[in-house]
Amino acid sequence: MGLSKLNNLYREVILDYADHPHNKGRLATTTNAMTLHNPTCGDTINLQVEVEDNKIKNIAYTGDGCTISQASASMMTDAVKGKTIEEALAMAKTFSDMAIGKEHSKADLDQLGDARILTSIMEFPARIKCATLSWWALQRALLKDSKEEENNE
Amino acid sequence: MGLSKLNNLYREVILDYADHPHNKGRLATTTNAMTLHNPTCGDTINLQVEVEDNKIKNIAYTGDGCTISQASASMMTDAVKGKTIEEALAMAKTFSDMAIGKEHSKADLDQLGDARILTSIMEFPARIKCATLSWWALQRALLKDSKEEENNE
Amino acid sequence: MDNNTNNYLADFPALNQEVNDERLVYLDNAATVQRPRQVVQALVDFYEQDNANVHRGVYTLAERATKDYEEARKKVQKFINAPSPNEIIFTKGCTDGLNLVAATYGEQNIQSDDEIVILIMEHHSNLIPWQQLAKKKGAALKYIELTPDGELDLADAKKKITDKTKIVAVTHASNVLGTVTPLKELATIAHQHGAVIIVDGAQAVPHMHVDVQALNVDFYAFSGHKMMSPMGIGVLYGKANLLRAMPPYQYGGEMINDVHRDESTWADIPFKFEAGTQNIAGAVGLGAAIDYLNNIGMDRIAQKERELVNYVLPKLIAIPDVEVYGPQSPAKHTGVIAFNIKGLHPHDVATALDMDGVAVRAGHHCAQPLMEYLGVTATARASFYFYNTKEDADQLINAIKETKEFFNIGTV
Amino acid sequence: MDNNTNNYLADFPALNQEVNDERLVYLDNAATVQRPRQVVQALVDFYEQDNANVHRGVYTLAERATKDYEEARKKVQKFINAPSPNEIIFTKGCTDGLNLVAATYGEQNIQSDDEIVILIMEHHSNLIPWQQLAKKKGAALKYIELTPDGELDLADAKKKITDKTKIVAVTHASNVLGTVTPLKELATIAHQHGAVIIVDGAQAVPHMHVDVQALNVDFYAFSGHKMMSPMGIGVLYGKANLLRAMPPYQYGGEMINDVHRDESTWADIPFKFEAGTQNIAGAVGLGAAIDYLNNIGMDRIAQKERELVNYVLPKLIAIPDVEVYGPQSPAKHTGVIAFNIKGLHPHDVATALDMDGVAVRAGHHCAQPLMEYLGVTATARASFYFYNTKEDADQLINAIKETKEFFNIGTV
Ligand SMILES: Cc1ncc(COP(=O)(O)O)c(C=O)c1O
Ligand SMILES: Cc1ncc(COP(=O)(O)O)c(C=O)c1O
Repeated sequence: MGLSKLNNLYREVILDYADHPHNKGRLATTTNAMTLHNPTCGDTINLQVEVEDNKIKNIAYTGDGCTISQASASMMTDAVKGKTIEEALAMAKTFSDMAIGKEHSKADLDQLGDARILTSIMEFPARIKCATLSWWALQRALLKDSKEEENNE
Repeated sequence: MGLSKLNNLYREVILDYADHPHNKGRLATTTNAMTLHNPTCGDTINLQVEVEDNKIKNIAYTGDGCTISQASASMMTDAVKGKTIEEALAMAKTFSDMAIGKEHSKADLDQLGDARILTSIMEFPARIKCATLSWWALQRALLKDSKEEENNE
Repeated sequence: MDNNTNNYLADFPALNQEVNDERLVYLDNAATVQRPRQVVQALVDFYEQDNANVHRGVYTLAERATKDYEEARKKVQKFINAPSPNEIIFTKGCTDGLNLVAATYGEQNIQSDDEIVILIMEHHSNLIPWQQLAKKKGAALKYIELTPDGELDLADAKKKITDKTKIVAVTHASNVLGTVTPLKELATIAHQHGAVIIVDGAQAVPHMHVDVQALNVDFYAFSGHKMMSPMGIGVLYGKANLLRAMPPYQYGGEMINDVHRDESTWADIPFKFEAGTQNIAGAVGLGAAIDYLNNIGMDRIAQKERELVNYVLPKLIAIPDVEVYGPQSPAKHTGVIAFNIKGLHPHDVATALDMDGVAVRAGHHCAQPLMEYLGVTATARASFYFYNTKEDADQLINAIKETKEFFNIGTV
Repeated sequence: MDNNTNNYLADFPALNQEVNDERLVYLDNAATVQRPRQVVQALVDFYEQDNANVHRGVYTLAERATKDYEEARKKVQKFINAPSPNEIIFTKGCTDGLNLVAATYGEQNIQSDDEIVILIMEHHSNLIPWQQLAKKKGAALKYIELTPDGELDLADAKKKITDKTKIVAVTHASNVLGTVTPLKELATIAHQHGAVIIVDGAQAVPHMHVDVQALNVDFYAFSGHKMMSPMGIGVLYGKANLLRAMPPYQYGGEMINDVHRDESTWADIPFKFEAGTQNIAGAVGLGAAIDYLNNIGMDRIAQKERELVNYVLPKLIAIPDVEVYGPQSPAKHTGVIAFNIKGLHPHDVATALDMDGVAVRAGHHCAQPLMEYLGVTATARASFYFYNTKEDADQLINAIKETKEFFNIGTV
């Protein structure tokens, strides 16, 4: 089949997000943070969140990784900015559920914004972790599950 | 084939040696001794030798084991009594070589006396250790290879 | 119910052969069992189609192998009803799993003057690790003894397990006496005293329905090769909170989170305990074995074995000069039957039975302290699996009678 | 010499398949290789004919299984020219073998202020065990660095190995850089300072003639699955006098001489280190893999791989923006080739190559300290075995070119 199937994964918007990342950098004020690491490939994401009045006022990330993980972090930060903690957690759950093959309603999906494009990752099981890493980081940052910090499969 | 093949292994003379063991007991004077143990079945042989003027003046064993190991100890002690250390070691080598399938001259075999009957053990590979245990004990007792005491495969 | 028609035999090529010109009757199932075609085929299929290393690979074959491997883990999880697949660690075998717990949990939690309690009937694999740990730490090793009938003495257990006890390590089913340990009771006693209970399930998982949650045990180890999987694969179940608190056992690929020149951090369970390339094909084969067992149903398997024991044990006990160890009542006896013939050494017995096509084991069965306790150096042992038949049992009984005759007369 | 005709391909069913509608080109041989029919058949034959537990059995099947197992040990002995079969210990794999040495020899011989010297290019399996041992004992862990060309720096080795050094642990061939370690020189230096040399041979034994006596190394570990054996089997060679002086690693069946309630004594080598039921079928399969390799001849295999590297490496280096790690000269490079495409993440590269049927690995290759040293977080890696062809190499080169185009243009 050659590389044509790649188009499904690497749509223009994804490549664009990876090339021109949104919200990449560090915040002046941080209330929640999390560093996650994918030991199988060395991808890392450092996520910083500024929560105010139960809302994500600001969010930024630094890190290093493949197109998918960078685009995903870029899209994720866009998608959750301004959301309440509960909304953001619900979105993270939708994304990671989808990544393990669960079905979701159109409404749930729409809520993800551009990030929903990355659900095409389902066709590439080995790359699912790349796409979910930033969502996991968000989840853990917001839940402050510090015991599991630095640990993931 | 049933049990008829057993006749090869358990000839009358062997059963007789096992039922009426020779040289079973303990010596008053011991110059060389060795306890060997077959960990796969729990057979044990305690061998006591009285060497005088480079000759095996007296030899006795105690221990517990199957027909083959008891008969072998019984035959071995008969065969080496009165021999020089060198002669006894040569006989032990002949026996254990044979047990691992090496060919030997008729003269070597004859020297083993009744013990040569036990070379029929070759047809029963799993039982070779039973037959050689007492010969190994003799070898080690005479060589006083105390470092390897209690150890065998 | 007709035990003479065996629907399974056709699946086991190894059982359809002759040895010493006699029909093979394989009765050494406690040592290792035979494999059905379906398990061997699963191996062949894996090697011919999906073979790759797992987890680290991005390409198609590696994805398939990873999926196969993790599905096998889930099959094991369901089979023993563990709460999560993360609590299923693939090992080399039961011995490997028990050594893992001793070297990590034991090393971390046992101090001098602590007590470790085990059974006098333990297999060396669940005995020496604790004996050596106790020795190293200056802890005490205590043995729970047997009732006159050869069963575990619960009254003694209640005396031996105290507040000083940190570990209770017990076999689920004896590989000599054919008894089953009252695990749930022991788990309750252990937990009342703040100890963990570690179970050697090598002789249980292949033969009965095991539910680690219902039993409420903390660790449970078993081997694949005794339940028809390929060799070189086993399982250690552990409660997640305990596993998470333990240090790794081996270091290497796949078990890390991050490695620098002078320090490293570890992956989450189960991977923390799976260093290096695992026996992936072995795990897949274990999954196929579980499928095979589930197809029959563990209750049906237990029932088949029960019927065989009901049939053969009384016949065996009825032979003059035959002594059977452990309970004499078939209802209390698993398919593992250790026995001796008076005046005959078990090695001679096993050689003789082999001439009649009957494969039994002779020796101490890796349970020397139990042998000492029973006052013997060795026994013969016939152990049945569901694929054995009444015909097999008859061939055993006849061969024992012939053996007695041979050694009484000195020839046949 | 015609590398396009590959006489071996027919023996490898897994290589004769398509993935993503393209011919599979399997270039992840450093992770695990494919198995020839002959090895899989040896497994099937064992399970269908001789399957039994070894050593303890008196009956015919157990004798046959024991003979099969011990013959496999002798095949390994001859293959690496060890002085005695007693020096061949069957393990679960290379990682298991290296952990065994660290936990026994290392535990016994390393004291605070001693030094352990390893290479910066070590695989985690030959790095973390020493790192953690050093940490536990208060010993120093020192790394031998690389020359600018990516080879081991012998001058640095001479500086790092001192009279305080007790252990030199080195890989024989790098699983990233494609370099071969000058083992004989290192062994001489180590021995001059009274240290032992422990070798990780995972990437060497499958590809070249290894003679442990000529190299004069003290321990040598490798995995079967990288040399076409079944998974779950590996080998640790050790000099007999060292092995005899070491305590056991795991405790259980088969490794004992005598067990009593409160103490035990151990069997002689190699059994002292083989606790519990071993992967007997795996050992038999390893024997079959050695037969297969010997049939071709290790020199011929090394030569085939050399020709492939001579062909592919210059082509790869010639692609703009492709960076190859380790030596740039094919003569100094094994069939393991790590590379990156500038501006592209290796994970994306591996996914793209997979769409063209080409299986390569992407990641840190269990060598994170080396990645740090090279200043990258990950690389792609293509690794060849003798059954690969020039056609495979061409498909790789084309796929890399296509991948570059795809990511430059953003679509194809
Ligand atoms: C150089 C090197 N050492 C050690 C290992 C570990 O081998 P295994 O995973 O088979 O234990 C590998 C393979 O992954 C390797 O490439
Ligand atoms: C009760 C019991 N525990 C442990 C073991 C050890 O199992 P493995 O040899 O497969 O590690 C066995 C089998 O030999 C056994 O019967």
